[in-house]
Amino acid sequence: MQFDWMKIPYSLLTLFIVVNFGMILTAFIAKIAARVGRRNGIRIWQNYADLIKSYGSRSSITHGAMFYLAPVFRLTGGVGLLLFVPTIYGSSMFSNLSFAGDLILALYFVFFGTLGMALGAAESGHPHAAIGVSRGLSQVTTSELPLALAVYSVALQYHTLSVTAIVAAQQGGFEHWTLFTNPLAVAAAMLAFLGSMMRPPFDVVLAPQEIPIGPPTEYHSSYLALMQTNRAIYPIAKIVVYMNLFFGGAGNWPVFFLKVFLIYMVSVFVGVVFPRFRVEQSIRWFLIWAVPLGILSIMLV
Amino acid sequence: MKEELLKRTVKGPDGVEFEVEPLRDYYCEAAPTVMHGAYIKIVEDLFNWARAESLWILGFGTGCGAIEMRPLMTPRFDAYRYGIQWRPTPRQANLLVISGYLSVKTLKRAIRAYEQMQNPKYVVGLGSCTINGGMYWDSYNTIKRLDQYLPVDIYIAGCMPRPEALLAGFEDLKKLIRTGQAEGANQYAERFDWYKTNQKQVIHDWDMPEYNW
Amino acid sequence: MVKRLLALLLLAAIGGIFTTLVLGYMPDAELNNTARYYADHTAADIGSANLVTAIVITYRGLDTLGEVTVLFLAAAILGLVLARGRRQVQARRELTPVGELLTTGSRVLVPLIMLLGVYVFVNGHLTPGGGFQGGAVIASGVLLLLLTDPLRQFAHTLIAAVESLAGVFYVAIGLMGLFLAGGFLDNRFLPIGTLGALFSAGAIPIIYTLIGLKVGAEFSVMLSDLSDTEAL
Amino acid sequence: MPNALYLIVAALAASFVLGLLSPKRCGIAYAITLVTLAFMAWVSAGWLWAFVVGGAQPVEILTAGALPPYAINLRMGRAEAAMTLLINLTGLLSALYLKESLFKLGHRGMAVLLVAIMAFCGIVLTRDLFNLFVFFELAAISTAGLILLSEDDRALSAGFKYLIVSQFVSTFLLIGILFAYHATGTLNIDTMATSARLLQVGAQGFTLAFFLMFIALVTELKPFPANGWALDIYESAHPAYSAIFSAAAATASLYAVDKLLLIGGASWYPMASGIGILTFLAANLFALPQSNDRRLLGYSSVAQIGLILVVLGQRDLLGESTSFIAIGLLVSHAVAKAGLYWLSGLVQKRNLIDWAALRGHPFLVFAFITFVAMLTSLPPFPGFYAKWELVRMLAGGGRLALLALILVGALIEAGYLFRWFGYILKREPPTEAVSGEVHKLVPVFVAVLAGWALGYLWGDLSGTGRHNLLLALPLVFAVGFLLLDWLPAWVKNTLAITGMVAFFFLTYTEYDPLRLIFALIFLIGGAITLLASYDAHGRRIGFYPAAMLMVAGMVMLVRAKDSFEFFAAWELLTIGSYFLILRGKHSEPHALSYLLFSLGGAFLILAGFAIAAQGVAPFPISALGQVAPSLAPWVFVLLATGFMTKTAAIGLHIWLPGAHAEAETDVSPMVSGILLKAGLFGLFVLLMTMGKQQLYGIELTHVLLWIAAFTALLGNLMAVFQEDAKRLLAYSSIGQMGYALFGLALMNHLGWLMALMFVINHYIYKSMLFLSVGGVAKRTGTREMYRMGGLIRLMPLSFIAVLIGIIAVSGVPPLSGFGGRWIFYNAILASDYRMPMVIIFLAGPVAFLYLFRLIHSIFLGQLKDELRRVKEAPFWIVLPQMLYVGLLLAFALVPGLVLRRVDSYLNLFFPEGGLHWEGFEITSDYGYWNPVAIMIVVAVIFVSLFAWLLFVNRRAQKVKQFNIVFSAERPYRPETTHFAWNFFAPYRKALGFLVQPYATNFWGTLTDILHTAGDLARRLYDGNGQSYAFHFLVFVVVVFGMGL
Amino acid sequence: MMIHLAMATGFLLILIGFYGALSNRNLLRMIVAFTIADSGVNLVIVAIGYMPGRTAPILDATVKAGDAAARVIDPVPQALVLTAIVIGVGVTALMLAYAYKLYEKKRSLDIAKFTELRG
Repeated sequence: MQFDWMKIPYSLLTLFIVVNFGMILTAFIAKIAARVGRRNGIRIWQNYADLIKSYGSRSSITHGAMFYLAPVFRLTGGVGLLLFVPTIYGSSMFSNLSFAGDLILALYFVFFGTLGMALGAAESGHPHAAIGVSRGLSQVTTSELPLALAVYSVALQYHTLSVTAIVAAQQGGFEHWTLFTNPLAVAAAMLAFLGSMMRPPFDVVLAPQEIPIGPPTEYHSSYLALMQTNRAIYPIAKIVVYMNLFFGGAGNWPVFFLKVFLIYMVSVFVGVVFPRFRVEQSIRWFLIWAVPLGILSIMLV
Repeated sequence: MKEELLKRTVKGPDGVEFEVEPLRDYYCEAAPTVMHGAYIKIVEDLFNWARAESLWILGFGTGCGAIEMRPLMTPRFDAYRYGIQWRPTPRQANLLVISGYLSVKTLKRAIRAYEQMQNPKYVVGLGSCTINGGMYWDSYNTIKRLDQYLPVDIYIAGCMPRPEALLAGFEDLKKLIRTGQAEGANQYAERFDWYKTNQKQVIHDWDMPEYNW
Repeated sequence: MVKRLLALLLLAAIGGIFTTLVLGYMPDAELNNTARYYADHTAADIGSANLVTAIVITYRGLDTLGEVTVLFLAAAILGLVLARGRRQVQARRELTPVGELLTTGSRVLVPLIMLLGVYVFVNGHLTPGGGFQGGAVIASGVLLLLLTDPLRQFAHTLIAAVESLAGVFYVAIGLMGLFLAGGFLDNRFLPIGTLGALFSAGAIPIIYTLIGLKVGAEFSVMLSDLSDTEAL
Repeated sequence: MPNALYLIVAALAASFVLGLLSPKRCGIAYAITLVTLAFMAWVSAGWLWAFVVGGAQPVEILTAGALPPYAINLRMGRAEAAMTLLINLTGLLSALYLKESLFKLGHRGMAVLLVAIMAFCGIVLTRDLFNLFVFFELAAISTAGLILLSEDDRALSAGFKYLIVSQFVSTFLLIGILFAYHATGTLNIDTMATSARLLQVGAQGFTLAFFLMFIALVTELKPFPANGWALDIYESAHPAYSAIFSAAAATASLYAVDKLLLIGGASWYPMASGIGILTFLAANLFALPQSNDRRLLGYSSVAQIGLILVVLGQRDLLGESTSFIAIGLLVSHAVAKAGLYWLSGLVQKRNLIDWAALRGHPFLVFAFITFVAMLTSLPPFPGFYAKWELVRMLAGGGRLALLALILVGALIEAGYLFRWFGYILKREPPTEAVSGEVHKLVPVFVAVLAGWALGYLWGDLSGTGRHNLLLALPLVFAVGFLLLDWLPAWVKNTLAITGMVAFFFLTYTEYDPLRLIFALIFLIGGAITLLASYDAHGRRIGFYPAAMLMVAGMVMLVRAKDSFEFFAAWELLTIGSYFLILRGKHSEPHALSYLLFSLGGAFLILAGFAIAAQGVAPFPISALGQVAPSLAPWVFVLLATGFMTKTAAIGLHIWLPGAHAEAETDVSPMVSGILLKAGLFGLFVLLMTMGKQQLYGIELTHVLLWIAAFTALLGNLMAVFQEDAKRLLAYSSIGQMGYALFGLALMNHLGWLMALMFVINHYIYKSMLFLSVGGVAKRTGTREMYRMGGLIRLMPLSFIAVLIGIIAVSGVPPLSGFGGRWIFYNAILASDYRMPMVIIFLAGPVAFLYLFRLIHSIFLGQLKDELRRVKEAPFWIVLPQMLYVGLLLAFALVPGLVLRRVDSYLNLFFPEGGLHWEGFEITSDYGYWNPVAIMIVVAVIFVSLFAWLLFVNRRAQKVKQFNIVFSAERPYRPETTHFAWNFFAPYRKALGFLVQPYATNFWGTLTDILHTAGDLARRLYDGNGQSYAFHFLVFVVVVFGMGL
Repeated sequence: MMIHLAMATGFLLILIGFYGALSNRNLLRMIVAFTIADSGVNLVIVAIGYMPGRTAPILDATVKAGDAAARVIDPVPQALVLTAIVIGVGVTALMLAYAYKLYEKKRSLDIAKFTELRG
């Protein structure tokens, strides 16, 4: 197999664009949320300041090897997820490293960062971190289920697991999007999406005062900086998957920006409206509302 | 000394007995060191700018002044637009606001919280009580001068200061930071013994390591 | 009560089986195959006038050997049990005297009974009777003695020796049949003689004598052993 | 050859001579007794030799110089020779065993013993009905005499009860014989048999007469319910007498019934079978709640004899094989039961638990288990061949209900016997030691030898279609370790590893790719796991024979060509693994439930094969594909259920957690990582040959899919809630096996490939995890995870192994678990079914929960006071883990090395839907995957980021465990700071209802019901001799009523 | 007819004996009951061998060896009953021994008292 070395700079370019987009997008979203509360909210460049500050922190502590490595795992998970999925449809430049694997790779690579983060947090020895992980893992078992069902449904629908092929099948007008050809699957997947965005009503994992922000409670300085970077990349990367599977992908960057923003907004809308669920409540909620949709979509596809 | 910090003899699973000394075994014994900024000035300036524009306050209300902190989050004052936000964990905060009088009992917690924050870190004394004890100047139970115990970067006078005053104070703090004058953490490390002596003079049930990493 | 009722019920059912047997039974008009063989061949082959004896001692000799063994066993076990259980009662209980009549009668009768017993088993191949009957008769003499004096001690060793020796000889004779004649317990290694004579039918008289002695001894031992329980 | 009459003559002569001796000459008397018995045994042995080796013809022995119908005759044939040998040897050895007792009784007691043995021989030899009666009476009287002479006072009442019943019996027998004589005109059995055929059908008299004889003789076999007296005897008599009654008397009576059935003809067979099976079931049920050893053995004897009666009653079907089966069962029973009774004389107290006294004596334990294995018809003992043959023919003849009842009874029997074995190994030994007189040990020793010799003999006799298991190289290798058990453990370990590796290299060319993978795991995988056993010190008595037995079973399983080999291998690996599991400190109940489930499964497999074969032997495995369509689905259900007990499918899983968790450190990986694959292999074979089957229109593979999905989900869920690390892993195995089963049941190319991938992966990571966790448990002295914590610093290598393990298990790229998941997705896309996927999708993420819990609670979090000085696990336990890490990485990078060949091999079964292998890239019809690329990409990103972090964070201060932010407070003690107990409390709140122990309750209730039923029903035997007489009469009336 | 009567009597004796054994709890009474039953059996056996109008199976002046087959009754049951009787005696003796021992140990002859072995 001949490896195209140009993939590397192109991928780094994608990464660069997405990081910056993510930084600004999250700030923008925060501003929108602030406006809902009639505040001005943070400045649009606030994330950069926070990030630089974290990198500029002079001291840091470490609880051990896994604690040290966790942010690396976390960010590797985010970057990997981004790079294993083609960002822009039809562009060989921005198809990234998707030659390494298909949709399944992307779906399972999500857990890479989660697992690493959980391990690091646990090594800090802080009970709150462990409690947070316990909640997060508990919730993810059922919140991922509708997504898995939707993906299965989509793969059945298009008879492929290749992301590129799935996007290709949705080209030629928005009526070909999975959103319209398989609405149940999309509905299920979007509910799962809510669960994975760590926003209300599914953010009891972080519970800022009860278990001060849960798993990352001991993280600071450059660790935190890596995680902040990830926080910019990871939701985008995830949304890219959703976009490719359900919303026809993006043929160019403006469409990409728009679609990602809109999809992101779904979770924001829900988040600002609903209060928080307890873990067992959210588990039941997913089982009762989201999973049947997924099952229906499988049966009907 | 609290019982759980006393030396104890335990028996391992292989039946061998050995001693556990909690303060040595469970806590890091290292003393804080002075941490210098980046070697290249422009980088350090950039960092100082970022530090000033990203003030993360530890959500720790020590006295009655805490009540004046809350309005800062409201739409009326909206401190977020100045890059100020609250963090629940000292690890991630770089600003400790001592909000009003500080009882001796709370001082211990404040010291611990302060020491667990990372360099660079800033202390703001809020209200008169932190300056000279205020109306509690003769109380047996409060400390009178905060800067004998923690390196205070800036005081905001008043009893209590209004939120506007706080915002003004934070702006002043930002200026200090930007100019590289807010080096309280290094000061604390340099005069570590002095601070500790002062602290131990008022805290009689000292039950923690010298420095809480 | 329930038990008795149940017993009756069960026995009624068993009785039903038995009734069927009785009602279904028809006496044979002719001797069956086996019996006819015995009737036809005994005189020539065995030389015993008493067909039953021929069957008991020869044709079904193995049964008889077993029978003797049963008695041997019973005697041995009884001896063991009662000997083990017997107390060494030195101070004999005084029993009420059994009476003149019995004592005197037994003195007269016992020798006669013994003699009759011997007669019965010696003539077993000629007349009704045989070793078992003779032995039993002899034992009845012993019984009479025991009735006269329940605490009488017999020469156990002697009786036991008689019993065992008789058994050993019986087996030996059986083996001689195997070696010298047609098979185990074949009586014809001795001459058959003439039908009806005392010394006829090969080894049958000898065997019956041995059986008589053995059975007599065994019964006697048993009786005496059982009478020892009187001391209990 | 000496005349067989000498058997009788010698005994009689000797006993008469004994009568002559003076009571003081006990020594001489004893010598005479022994010599006589030895002589008798020699005569029988000589005959047996002549028949078996010399091919002699049966001999008629005439008496009285007349021909049979008129004079009594005896017969010496092959069966007679075998049985008299059995009787005489039992007598001889019992006499040896009884030395003191006989000396106390004196010469007359010995004479009684001789007569008893003679009577049993006579019953076997005679061909005359009335003579049979005489011998029976002799036997009865001598038996009663022996009981009377026993030392136990309770024996007295038992003997009297026996006499009461035997009075009834002899009455019926006599009347029956006489009426039969009247009807047929003869007493000779053979003649009567011929003339009975000639009688017209309505010959009421003869039928009734026969009924009376039949019922009388059958009563000698202690049928239910007319057997209360027998149990009292077994319980109270001297064990050596019980040995005689159980082995010799039963043998004789059985043969008598067999002769009688010759007269009665086929119309009486159903009745014999009915009585037999009822007795078999009832006695086993009653034995279940017993706590007295001898009474339990009594029940077991009764049951065994009942079983043999069933075999006799099936003569119409079994034909020629009847004697092979019946004698096979009989000798197994006789040798084992005699041996056990002799053993019981060595144990001082009578409760089953008191047998723990045997534990200090490896040979006695070995003897015990030999006997138990013989009783439960395990290979390589004669009962096994007999059971195989019986089941094969019963199934072939369509007598399935009977077959089912036999198997149920056998399972109950195995239950109480192996429970007992568990007591021996695991209970507190009583203070009273085992008596070790040589003359008492010799009989036991001989019985053990005889058991094994018979095993060899039956294997040899079994003819075509079956094989002598004791000649199979793997088994010989395993059994060889019995002889080498005195060597130090490391020598044996080296031998074992060498043997396994060598065997693999000698034979690896013989396997197809699929089998090669299994052989690789069983042999090479086993060898790697065995490396951990170098850690053990001392001699480790019993470990290697058991481990090698299991390995032998697995190897033979892979190599099996026909159903017999397959099943034998299955049983071998089951027993071997049972012994291994039982070695754990607290594993007694778990090992038992493992064994019961496994045996239950094995019985299903046995029945399945038998039904499939329809009497054909040998039945090649591949012929499963040609089973008639009407039978095929049933065969499929039986076999699949059988195999699923081994893979612990949900509902049948309750044995696994305890068994795997309580096993020793190096045993857990063997039974989990390796042994479970045997079940999967079975399923592979089943599906490969039988494919899809429909039952009442339901696709059975579809059912399997559902079962598999629920197994995966519930296994994982239950793992989530475990506090015990090894239990957690054990439940995880259940879930993993669910996945593998799911792959198989998908019935497509990729599904199977995925199953294979799981086979390999699960072997590697579960072995690794069990070893690491075992090592940790060894060092910390606990398996409760919440009592550990923070061990990463102290046991870094174990941590790395667990870390790699959990990444692999969870299926996160880039490690090999992902390959399994990838193939899984591709496989389900190709499948026709969709609904079960929902469940299995849910199961996937649940795995994260327990995996995280495992690594967190043990290695991360807060280190406890008492564990601060814990050391890394021993070298030999770590070494295989590191090998596994290497293997896992290698398999993650180049799965093609293994999978490519299998992939193409699977084309034979599913030509469609395979994978394409180009370079490192693997493509399916749906997607693609490049393990090397993934690994490189992930590694590059990871390393760059790590380097960056190292650069910016170079001055990090290493802190200690209490340096955490604690809301401005500080932690109190590590115990209260380590969040680990009930880790997933919210999850339990949400989904805990799914993991209520329904299955455990179900099986628990079932066993409780059996126990209670047995306990209630055995009150029937109220100890009153009259009640027993009633039982007998009721029995007679009921059987008579049934006969009408 | 006579034969049937004898046989029926024999069976009746057996049943009486059985009933006695089942309803009496005293060991000695049971033993006696069994001897009654034994007698019944023997009676039945003898009855089976009987043939009306024939004589005893002993060859003598009246019954010549040649026509024995036509004159004598079946000798076989006669031979068998001998054995049966003897065996009955043996068993009775043994039972008595048992009764003796049981009484010695338990000082009771009640069968219902010897139930320490059960279940």
